[in-house]
Amino acid sequence: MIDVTLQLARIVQAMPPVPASEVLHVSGQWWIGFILWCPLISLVLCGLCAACRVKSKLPAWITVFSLAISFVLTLLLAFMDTPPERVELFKWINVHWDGGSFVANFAFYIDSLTILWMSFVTGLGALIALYASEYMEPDVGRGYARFFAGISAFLFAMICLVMGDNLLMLYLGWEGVGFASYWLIGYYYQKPEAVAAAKKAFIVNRIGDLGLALAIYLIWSTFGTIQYNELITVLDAGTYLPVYENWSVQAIPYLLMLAAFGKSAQLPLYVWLPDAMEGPTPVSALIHAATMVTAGVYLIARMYPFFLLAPESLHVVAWVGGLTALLAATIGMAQYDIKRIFAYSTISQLGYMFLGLGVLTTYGAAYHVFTHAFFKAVLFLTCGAIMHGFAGQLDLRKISGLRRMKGWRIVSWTMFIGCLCLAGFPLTSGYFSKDAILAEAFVSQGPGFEVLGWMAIFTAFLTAYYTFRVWCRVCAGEVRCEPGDEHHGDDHDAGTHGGEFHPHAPRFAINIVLLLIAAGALLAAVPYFMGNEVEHVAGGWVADMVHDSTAAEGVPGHPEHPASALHGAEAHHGSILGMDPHVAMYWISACVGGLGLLLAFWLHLWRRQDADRLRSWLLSRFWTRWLPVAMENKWYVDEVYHAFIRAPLWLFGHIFYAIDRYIIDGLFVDGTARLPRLLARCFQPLQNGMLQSYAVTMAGGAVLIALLMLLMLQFFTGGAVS
Amino acid sequence: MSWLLILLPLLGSFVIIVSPGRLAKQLALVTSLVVLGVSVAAAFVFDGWGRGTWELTSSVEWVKEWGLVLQVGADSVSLILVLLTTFLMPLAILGSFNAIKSRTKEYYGWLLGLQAAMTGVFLAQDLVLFYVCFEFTLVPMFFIIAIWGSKNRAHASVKFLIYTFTGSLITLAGFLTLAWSYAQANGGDWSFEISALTNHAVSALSLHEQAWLLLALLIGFGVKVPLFPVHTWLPLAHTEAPTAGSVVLAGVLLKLGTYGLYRFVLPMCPEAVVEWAPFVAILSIIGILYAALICWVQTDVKKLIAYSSVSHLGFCVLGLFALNPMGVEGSILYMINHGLSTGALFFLIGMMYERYHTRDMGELGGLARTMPIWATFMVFFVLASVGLPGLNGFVSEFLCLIATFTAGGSGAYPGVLGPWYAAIAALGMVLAAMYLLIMVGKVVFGPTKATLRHDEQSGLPVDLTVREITVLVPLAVGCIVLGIQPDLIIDNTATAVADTLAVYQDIFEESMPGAAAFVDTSLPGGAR
Amino acid sequence: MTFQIASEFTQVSLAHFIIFSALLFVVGLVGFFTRRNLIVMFLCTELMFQAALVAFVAFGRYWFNYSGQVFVIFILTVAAAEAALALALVVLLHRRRGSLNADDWKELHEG
Amino acid sequence: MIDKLWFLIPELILFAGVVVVAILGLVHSNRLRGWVPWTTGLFIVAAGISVPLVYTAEAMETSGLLVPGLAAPAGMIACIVALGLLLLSIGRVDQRYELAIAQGRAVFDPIRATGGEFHVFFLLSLAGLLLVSIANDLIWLFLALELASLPTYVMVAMSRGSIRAQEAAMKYFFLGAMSAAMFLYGFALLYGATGTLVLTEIQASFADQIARGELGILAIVGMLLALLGIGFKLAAVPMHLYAADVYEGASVHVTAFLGFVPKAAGVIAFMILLSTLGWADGAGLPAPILIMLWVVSVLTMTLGNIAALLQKSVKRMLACSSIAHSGYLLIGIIAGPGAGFNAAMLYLLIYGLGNTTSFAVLSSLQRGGVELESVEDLAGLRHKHPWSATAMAISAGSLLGFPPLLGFWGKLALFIAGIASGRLVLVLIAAINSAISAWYYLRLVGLPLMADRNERSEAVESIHAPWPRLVGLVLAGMLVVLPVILGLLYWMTDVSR
Repeated sequence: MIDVTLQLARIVQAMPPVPASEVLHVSGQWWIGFILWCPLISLVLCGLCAACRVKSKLPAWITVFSLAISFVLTLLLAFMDTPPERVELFKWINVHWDGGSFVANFAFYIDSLTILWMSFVTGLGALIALYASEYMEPDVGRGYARFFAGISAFLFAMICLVMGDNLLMLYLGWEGVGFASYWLIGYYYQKPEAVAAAKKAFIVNRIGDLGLALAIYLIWSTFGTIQYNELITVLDAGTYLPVYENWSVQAIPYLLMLAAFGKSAQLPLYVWLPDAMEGPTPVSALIHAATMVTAGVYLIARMYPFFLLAPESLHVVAWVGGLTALLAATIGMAQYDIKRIFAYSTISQLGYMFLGLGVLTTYGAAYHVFTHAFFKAVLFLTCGAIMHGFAGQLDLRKISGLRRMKGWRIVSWTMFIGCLCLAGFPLTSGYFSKDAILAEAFVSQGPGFEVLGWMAIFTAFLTAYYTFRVWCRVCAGEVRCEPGDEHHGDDHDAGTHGGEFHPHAPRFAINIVLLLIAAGALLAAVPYFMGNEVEHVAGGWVADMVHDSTAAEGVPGHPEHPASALHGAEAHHGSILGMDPHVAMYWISACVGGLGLLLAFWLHLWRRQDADRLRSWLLSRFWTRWLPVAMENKWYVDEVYHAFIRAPLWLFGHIFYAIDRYIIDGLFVDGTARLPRLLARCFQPLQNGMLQSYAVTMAGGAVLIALLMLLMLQFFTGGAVS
Repeated sequence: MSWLLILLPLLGSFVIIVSPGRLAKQLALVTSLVVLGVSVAAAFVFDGWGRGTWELTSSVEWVKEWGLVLQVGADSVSLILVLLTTFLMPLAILGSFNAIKSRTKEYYGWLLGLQAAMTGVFLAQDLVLFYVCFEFTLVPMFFIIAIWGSKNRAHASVKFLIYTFTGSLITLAGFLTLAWSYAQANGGDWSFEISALTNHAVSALSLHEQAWLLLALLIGFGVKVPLFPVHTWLPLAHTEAPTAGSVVLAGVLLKLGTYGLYRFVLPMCPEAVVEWAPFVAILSIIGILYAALICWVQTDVKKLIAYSSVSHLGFCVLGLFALNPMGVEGSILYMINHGLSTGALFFLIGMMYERYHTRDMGELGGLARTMPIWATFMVFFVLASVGLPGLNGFVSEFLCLIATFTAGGSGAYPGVLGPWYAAIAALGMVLAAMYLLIMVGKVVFGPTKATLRHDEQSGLPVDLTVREITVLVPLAVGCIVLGIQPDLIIDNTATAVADTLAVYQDIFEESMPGAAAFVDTSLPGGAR
Repeated sequence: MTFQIASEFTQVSLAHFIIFSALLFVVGLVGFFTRRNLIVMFLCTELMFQAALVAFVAFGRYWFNYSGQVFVIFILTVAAAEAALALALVVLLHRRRGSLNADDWKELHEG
Repeated sequence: MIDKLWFLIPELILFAGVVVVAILGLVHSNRLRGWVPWTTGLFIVAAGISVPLVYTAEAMETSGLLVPGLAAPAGMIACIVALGLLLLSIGRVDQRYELAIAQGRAVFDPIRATGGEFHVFFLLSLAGLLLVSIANDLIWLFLALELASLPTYVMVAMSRGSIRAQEAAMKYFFLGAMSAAMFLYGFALLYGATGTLVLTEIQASFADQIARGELGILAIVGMLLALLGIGFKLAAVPMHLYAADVYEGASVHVTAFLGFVPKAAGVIAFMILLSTLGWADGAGLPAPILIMLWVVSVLTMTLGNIAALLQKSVKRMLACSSIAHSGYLLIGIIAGPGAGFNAAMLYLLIYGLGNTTSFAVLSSLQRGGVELESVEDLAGLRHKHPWSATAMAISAGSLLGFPPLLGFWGKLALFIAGIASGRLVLVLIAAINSAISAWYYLRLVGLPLMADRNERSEAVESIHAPWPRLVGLVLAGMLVVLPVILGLLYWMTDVSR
């Protein structure tokens, strides 16, 4: 219990907060707004195209063009290298009253973290839109414009999320991307699975949004503002008052966590992401792999100071991340649908990122977000190309030897690059970014962090295995394929020309995008070696970017990094097997990755029958039978949710409806309404038509009234007549 | 001008009754457009924007012995609600052009009569005039449901009328008791002027008396809102009412209840409100969750939307009883927003019903394919209703909830609710997404049902006509504009709301000294 | 008081008259309830009127003014008018149904 | 004494009318006989005009009446409503016989014709009502009440040839006689308690007794008996049992009359009698009487309303509704002189207009030459008679007290008066009763305006004479428009003037 008066005295004495204008220069760079407006304009134009039933690729070009402009502007912003900056666009919600106000304007808050995120969001957005211009070709004139409108809407929302100046802008983007995701997952709206998946995504995300909303309420109650710059000022000055006893500050990180776990598909809210693969593949690549799902990481990075107020919350983040990574990897191992495997892999990699956040390396998490965006995009896009070419076939048992087919070389080799990165093959981008996280798990002190570290290493092994399981099955081996039975587009019959199936290989747009992004995936290792303008901080350009932002305290080596604060700036190194974790980790993860890769090559390329044999061996043992079954059935998490959340609520719905109809309406309302009638029936026999009966009743009634009068008189006046 | 707003629709209604039937709809549309014009003009000459004053006032002496003076006038809040009414009415009329084929004269006559009554409620400055208009709204609605409704219309209309009539009679008794108390204090001079009675109620009534007054008012307005557990007339009435009836019912009539809470309950019995706000809040929260879960298991689309109104209005009441400016502003916004988005949803369902003659989700499906324009609007308004940021529903819901959350009582933001109220109510957000998206998934998306036949006799094309689009576009524009510029309403009503809440500041300051001062000095939010 | 001459032992006071009139009223009332013949029933109402009449006379004597007696004259007149009406009605009813039993007339009823 | 006679001018006009009409009704010429209702109307108008001229405020001040303000409003209300009642009976009185004569199927026989007599009794009863309002002693009050009710017995008996009318008359008469004996006995006890018959002196005596704190049991019992007996005229519980049967049995134009004139006489008699006992020097009613009235009021409105819910016959339904309205009227009476009596008088007028409207509509319709019986007969009335259907709906709305119709303002006045006299619970019960009454009044709104026609109602047609229909429409119009001049109505019915 905080002594309120003391607190008040402290607050009154505290320095008034520094006006915002002194910390941040509110510049009027007129073109900054266009980063946001471009997708919006594109959205409107695509909408118009849809309304006018444009039968050309116009919407795609509009989108690609406008996203490209956004990207260029973002780069411009990055090169200007400005200090944190606020750009106000227009007023949104302002409630002022005597003694306070609630302000949330449409404004940008631009620091290096923003730019880091914006760079890959807009860049990949433009590229994937280009890819989709070809991928969605069969739908020209039908859903084409709708699709690109969705992409534009997504980018608009994502930019709001990343660039927003306050938590409400973030919330706008947060729900906006959720909606865009709903829109695009449900793109094939005639497919019940797609509709269900879209719905599930939106609803599960809403649960996360609930956490964000509550966090915003709590932050505003405690700090009196939701603008980042002011929040940081108040936080630094320590002039906030935990309104609700002392739990308000402690609760903020947990609520934010709920939001982040929803959006970034972590335990226990990850279930929507695999289903979201019902959407067109470019959507999976852009939204459900590269950008949107990293919003949770962004949120925690952005609000890192709040997590540091309650450091235990970070331990939770770490554990949830680690467990999710492991769980998703085990499920991914046992799936046959390529896209699903990559979906689980995304969940798993996101788990790494949260692990990174939890073990106090925002830089590691951010770097992994950055690299993951590229290589996972590549993987999904190659998936898309396969799907596009094989009429929706995604079962890795049904396609083989892709790299030897005509026109599929670029696809299979870019996929190989993506797989290498994902598996953390030495010297690829994924290798460095994963190391930054894994090593820090051994450095940071926390409950069971070492176990967590080893778990993550084991997960890395699984990752390498399932990644190359896909590649070996699909791209290598004998040449064989069966077309899928699904058609994309509304209901056109692409690919099946008169019974004989010809896979159609990707053309220019898809190939060029694949090459560009694959190059990006490889080059994403470069920032690790460049930059480092800041002292004490290793990790290159990304570390610099994070260091200049609100998440700076999570960068190892930062003077206010909790570990540094504890042990001094230099002495934050822990150890793994008696070595410096960062050094050791290079070797360990290289070995582990290599092992996984070899296992995959063995089971799925060289001796494919061994894989089946292993499976049937596992199935035949009573003690191990559950393992493959459970893994293939995704550990029955969906079923558990259905049984423990959805079904009870549904039941409650029915019970309440019954209560509403029969008890509240039937018994109380209609029953009350029936009372007068019932009463009337009691009195009706008096009206029997007999003259003398009336006379008796009248006289009797008179006597009754007289008696009643006496009784009431007794009651009211105690019997005194007058 | 205020009188013009009330009397013009009445005049129009009269003209329609005496003119030939085939002109009825055109006449009605023209009248409502003229009224819209007048209301817009009124908004321009209105001087009370951003100030708490009553403008456009005018009064007519009536019965001196009872102190009956017919007084009208508008402050910013009422004028905004009047604008909502005049804005929705042409759309409601335009939306019924095809649906109403029998007894058109009476139909449009009643609609305009309804408009007059609703406008009267918002403009009344005199309790008796308020009550008369408040009650009279029931009559046109009763006829509209009973004559042009669907199968179970007789039961629905009678239930609607008697339920709300009963509630408001008790409110009337409360009003009269208050007026009597005023008369006693003023040497037997009766007055029904709202401001005079409000001042009297605040200054002269004891906590006990205020509590009784609160109860009386709450019964009448609570039925109208409708608050759980007196909501059961609403789903029935909505389901049976013709489209325009549902639109006006959801759009404006329910707002009479919340307006009543805002105009009478909050200012008249502040001490009792402070005492009982948690109770009302709990009722609203139960309503939010309970109705949302019921929505989930509905098969009739219209009934679903009807129950969703119960759920949504719960937020509105919650905001009011947060007793701080954010909540009340949020609540006022909610009144408007719910009118726009739910009104539009009822329009959309009506348009679909005219074509397919079913509202059963089991029979509908995949309408996005056959009616893409309709489907687009449907999804849009569902999102507005769900509270997607950027659209209107979000702002109001957010403000109501954050206000409830912060109204915790210890320290900076005084109030009697608190985080738990908001946290539980916020579950309604999740549930809203659930039931609305399930509905959309079943009706708009999915495979097109082969059994679904478009009725050729309806005289309507498969997708929406220009007329129908004309009905929906203004609503959609409204949703977007209020979604990104809620300040249009917030700024303009801020002072009026502050005046209403001033009395609470005193109460809280008494019970929690030093509470408000804290915000001024220390927080950036308080610094401006 | 003039009544005191009746007997030395039986002092007839106001109370006696009131009780008598009340009894008369009750007798009329009970007769009205129990007798089925319309004419007898009418006579019973007349009995009730006479009860009031007795009371008026007694009270007039008690208060020593003539108001009560004046009222009695009017009561007699009204009773006569009622009797005329009653007889006309009885004749009419008897013509319609050939019976004067009150229980025969119960066409108008409910329940 | 001269003053008193001067006061009788309105009644004398009515008595003159009685003579003229009685003679006119026996004339062989069909055309002259056709003038009977109009002549009656003329005398009613004349009486109505004379009322405000005779009962001026100055004249009343010196009148020595107990409640001097009652006469003018009562007279005006009575004459206005009576005019409506008269007009709605045109074409109904002696309907078949007059039709047969007009068609040449019968010749005029003064013995068989009852048209003249109906109007004679109409005027006599009306005169009785007017006399009640200027009663200054108990004899007068008794005679006036009898004058108001005796003619109605005859009117019921001869209203139509049906055996049901005679049964109704029988019940009405016998129970009426019993109630008359009851209040007469009550009067006797009041005389016994005070020693005088003059109302002002009775009041003085009671005031004296109350001041000395020795208000005897005699006074209370007397007042109780008197009120219960007069309650018969009001159809107040428990003296209400006759109402439904009699209203159903009598012909519709007589029912309409029964619904207003005896009730008005009863209300006014209540006011006068109660003024002797209560409200002197700012005090209220003695507790026993107050309690008794309170109980009677609650029971009357409640039993009336719930009984109406079950009715299938229109007239029975309206009978029950009129019982309920007596209960509402008692609120005003309980509230006492000033606001309460004013409200009761205003309500009397408004109820009279509303009730007359609905009976006028019923009177204008027939089915196979017989008046309407079942509520269902009104179903789909709008198809053939849209305006009558509307008038019916408006009258039902007004009786229900739905704003902005006239009925609402009457109820508002009563509620205000009730609350101002501290009877909040009573007002709440009345409010709930209003809500209950909505069930059956809505049937009168819904059936004519919304329901489809059924087999029975297809045969419904309007009667030959246009006047009942016209009265219905005009009165319905008034129910809508009169709230505009509510102030004038209020002034007109102001008792405390």
